[in-house]
Amino acid sequence: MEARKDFFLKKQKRAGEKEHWNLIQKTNDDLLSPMFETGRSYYVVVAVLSLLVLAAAGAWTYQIKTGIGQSGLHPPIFWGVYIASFVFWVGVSHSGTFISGVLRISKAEWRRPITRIAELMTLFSIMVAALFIFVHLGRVWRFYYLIPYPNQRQIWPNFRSPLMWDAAAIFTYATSSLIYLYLPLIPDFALMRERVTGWRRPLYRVLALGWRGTQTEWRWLGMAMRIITILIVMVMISVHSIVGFDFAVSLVPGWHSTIIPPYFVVGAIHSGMATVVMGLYFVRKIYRLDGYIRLEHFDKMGKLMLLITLLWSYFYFVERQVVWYGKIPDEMTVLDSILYGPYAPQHWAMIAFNSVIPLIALSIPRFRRWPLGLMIVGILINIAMYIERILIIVPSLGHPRLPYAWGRYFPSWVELTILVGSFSFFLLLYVLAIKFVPMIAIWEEKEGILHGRYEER
Amino acid sequence: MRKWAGTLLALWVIAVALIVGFFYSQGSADLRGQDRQPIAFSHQRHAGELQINCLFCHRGADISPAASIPPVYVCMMCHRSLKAQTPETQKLLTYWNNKEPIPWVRLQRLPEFVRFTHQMHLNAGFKCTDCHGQVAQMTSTPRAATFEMGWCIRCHQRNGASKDCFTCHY
Amino acid sequence: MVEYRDQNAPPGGPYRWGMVIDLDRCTGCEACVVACHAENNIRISGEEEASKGRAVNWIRIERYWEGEYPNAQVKFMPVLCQHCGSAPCEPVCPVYASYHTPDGLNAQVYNRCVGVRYCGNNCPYTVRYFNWFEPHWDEPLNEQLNPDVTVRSVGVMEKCTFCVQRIRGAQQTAQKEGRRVKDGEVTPACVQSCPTEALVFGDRNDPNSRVSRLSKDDRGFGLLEELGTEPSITYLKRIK
Amino acid sequence: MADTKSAKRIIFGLFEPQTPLRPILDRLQEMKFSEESIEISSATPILAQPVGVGWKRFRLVHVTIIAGAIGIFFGVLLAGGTALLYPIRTGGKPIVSPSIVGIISYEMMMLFAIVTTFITAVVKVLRSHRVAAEYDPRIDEGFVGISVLSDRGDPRGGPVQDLFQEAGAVEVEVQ
Repeated sequence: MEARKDFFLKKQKRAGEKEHWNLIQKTNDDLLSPMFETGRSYYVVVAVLSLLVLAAAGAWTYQIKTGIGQSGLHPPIFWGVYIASFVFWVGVSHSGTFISGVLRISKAEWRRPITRIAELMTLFSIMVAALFIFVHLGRVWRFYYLIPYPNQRQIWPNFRSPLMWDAAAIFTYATSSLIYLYLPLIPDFALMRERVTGWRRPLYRVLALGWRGTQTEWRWLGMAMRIITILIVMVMISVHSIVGFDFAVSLVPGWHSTIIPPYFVVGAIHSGMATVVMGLYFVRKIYRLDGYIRLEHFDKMGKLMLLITLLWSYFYFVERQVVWYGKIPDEMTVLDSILYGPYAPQHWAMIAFNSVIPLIALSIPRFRRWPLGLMIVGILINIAMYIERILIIVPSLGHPRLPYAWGRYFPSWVELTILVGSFSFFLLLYVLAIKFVPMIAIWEEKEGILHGRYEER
Repeated sequence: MRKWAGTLLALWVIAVALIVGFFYSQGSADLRGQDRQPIAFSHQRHAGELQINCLFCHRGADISPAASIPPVYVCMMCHRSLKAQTPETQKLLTYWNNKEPIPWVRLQRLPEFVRFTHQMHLNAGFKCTDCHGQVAQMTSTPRAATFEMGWCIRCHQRNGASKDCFTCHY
Repeated sequence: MVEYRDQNAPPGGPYRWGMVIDLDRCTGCEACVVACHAENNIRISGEEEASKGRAVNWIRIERYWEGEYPNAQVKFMPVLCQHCGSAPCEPVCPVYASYHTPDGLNAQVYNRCVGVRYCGNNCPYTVRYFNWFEPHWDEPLNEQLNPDVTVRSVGVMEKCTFCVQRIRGAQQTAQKEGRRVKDGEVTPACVQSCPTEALVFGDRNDPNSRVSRLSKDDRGFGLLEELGTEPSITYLKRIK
Repeated sequence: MADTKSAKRIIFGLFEPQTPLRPILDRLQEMKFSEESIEISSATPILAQPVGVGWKRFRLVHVTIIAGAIGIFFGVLLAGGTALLYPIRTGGKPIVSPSIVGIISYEMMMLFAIVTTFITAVVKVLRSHRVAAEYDPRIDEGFVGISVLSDRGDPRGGPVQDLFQEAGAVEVEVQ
């Protein structure tokens, strides 16, 4: 108790110093400014993204009206871009929980400007991912058959199906990432409630839950955050494992592999980290938050990415190596088509983007302190991870055991429109969120200042 | 006032959902008013007062999947010799003279993906009234039961009949 | 009044429907394919759809070539749903649309299907077909639809049913007469139309049925049976 | 809150960031204000000594664990119970799968635990408001507020206000 008292007094003293006080006020103003300054380019971006989303909505409507045949799918390839996109977006959603959750648990100070950006990504990408489940359904108007509720038909969904595990996991993950985003937002809502006028004010008044900044509230918030952070990291691991199970528990050569679930988790974190770096770069660049998202953050993100790249490369190598040595004919046809066959260009590009380039680039300390470079590596990794999802799904399905049924696949314009629309939808949600929530958790940033670990560049 | 706004909104949503749900569930079974037949045929008169066997008119019931609607000549077997005419029987005669089928409105309908055979159920010892209600006392003939899947399953469970999906859906 | 009410629980135990395909007899004439189309209301894919690989044939004749021209030899293999005893398509269906009937059929319930198409991926034989569009038949083919078979709507999976409408019809007759279905009483359309009698259908639980006797032939094997799918179809092929 | 008919009142003092709070809190305790009636408002958690409404007797993690247990039960019902109850024949094969019951129970455990923890925390936050004064926007800028809850007729009210003034409060307010 005594130690606590001293800590309290010391912190209080530090906050009292003039520069800290000024810093706190400056933090408030700087981090709120993106919400108030709206340039013309912002509207242009919103309009363009909205148009793309509308185009995708139109394509989806067309597909519902005429049939799923508007996609390029055909036997034996029953899954294509939609499922690849689903897996991809679930992967991106691991950014938030991994970065923010793991860094919160380890009490890493450099998490502070990153958590909010990552958590928003989690929520929005899991929403986009969930949308793809519906886009993919052959009879989307019968989606309620998948929901376990007592009905007059007296029948239930089949929980033995990995798709039901998916549904449960995605629902849990979406709910908890919304909570996980919202909890640390409450104090920021309280702050904005006092500073915002117009239609946003009553919204924040409700969302802030009447926050008063008392120690009791902080205590409850802290407790809830600590518990939920640990839980959500556990959910995160399970979610992508389950998405991996979708493939691993099947009988398809190329899918049926024990390494797929953990490999999916690593791959998800890989693309999630890459997306967070892209987000950091653009938020910093557009809203001139150089003082908050600093080079040290890029440096540390770069190191983390290097670690994940190594991990991913290791998993990937193990997966292919085991198949290669097994020389089981069914598996080998798939592997051959990827390594030397029709899918070789995509595959080797994927290896370059996903493994070779990041490994070389991120090993160079000066490169890690170059935000643009890191952002480009992030884009490359995301492109590669998307190719990787396609390479998991299409070559495996295209080479079933009876060679008579082999097939190729190329997505149709409907699929591509919806794919582009999904990226636009994600970006649109993100761009709109900039006007609703501060991109950097203000109170966490201020807490960092009080802790006195505010390093000057 | 503002304090209650949320509660009121929630109550309103629930109320709307309940009302919509009520009408939706009503729509799944036919209402009495939906029985708008071209001729005001009364089962009460034929099956009740005149004691005509169901199978006399619905002659497909025990030998085929469909119970079948009687063709006009089955009606005319009796109505040809009847002296007294009412406006409704006049309509029947008009159809007969014009050599036209009567455009009955089908009420006892199952979806296209349900395979139901009257024959099997009659063979198993069921009576028409078990499913169609006391038709002999009805003037108009709405559905007596919902004819929805849960209703079928409950009866199959009670009677130890097949509970395989491929019994009715193929 | 009949003795038993459950069609699938006749006197003497349940049925287990199975088929034997004698590859040494098959000439690849595709009569079975045509018969199946006519019997089961299989939609007309059309040139455009077929070129995309979306042609629907519940039974298809796979052709494999051996050797180079002019010494080439062609082999035929009719492939239809193997009605696996342990079917990979069944557990992955989230709504039990794909499931196992008590008489050993691998069933697809069209009105339950939501179209996630996992079963199609997981079928090692690639014999599940999807309705990419609302089915249609050119005039006058739309006049010859079988009233005993559902017309599958857009967005559902479909596949060979062993002509379940014929099986159920025979079962009902047998049930009325209080006996089991006799061997040869049920013939699916493909079996009925096979000119060389390469296809034989019957009850595997009846040790005296033609199917049971033929499947004990030492030429017999199950297609991809090493996967543990326990197919109900036995192929016969003399190995030279 | 500014309801004059209320039997309770809150004396609120707003202090500059550098003000040492410890002496003020010590003085308040000497004046026999219980820990439950004193509350400190700040822009970040400053881990003060335990003041505020009874969180001492209540541990959030217990709620999490109980909710998680209920979630497991729900998951077992969902994945195992619905399969057991399934009325339609599925070829005589067992459709209750222990590993699947495990997976679904795990997800439901997490869902219940997280949602319940969140709701409990929110309820606790909302219920703690009767002690503290209304939010003062200056708290965001680093100012620290001390709220003291007492009866309207409490004679200590005057001394508390004097104490706040003495300690250099920027503003003293009675709500």
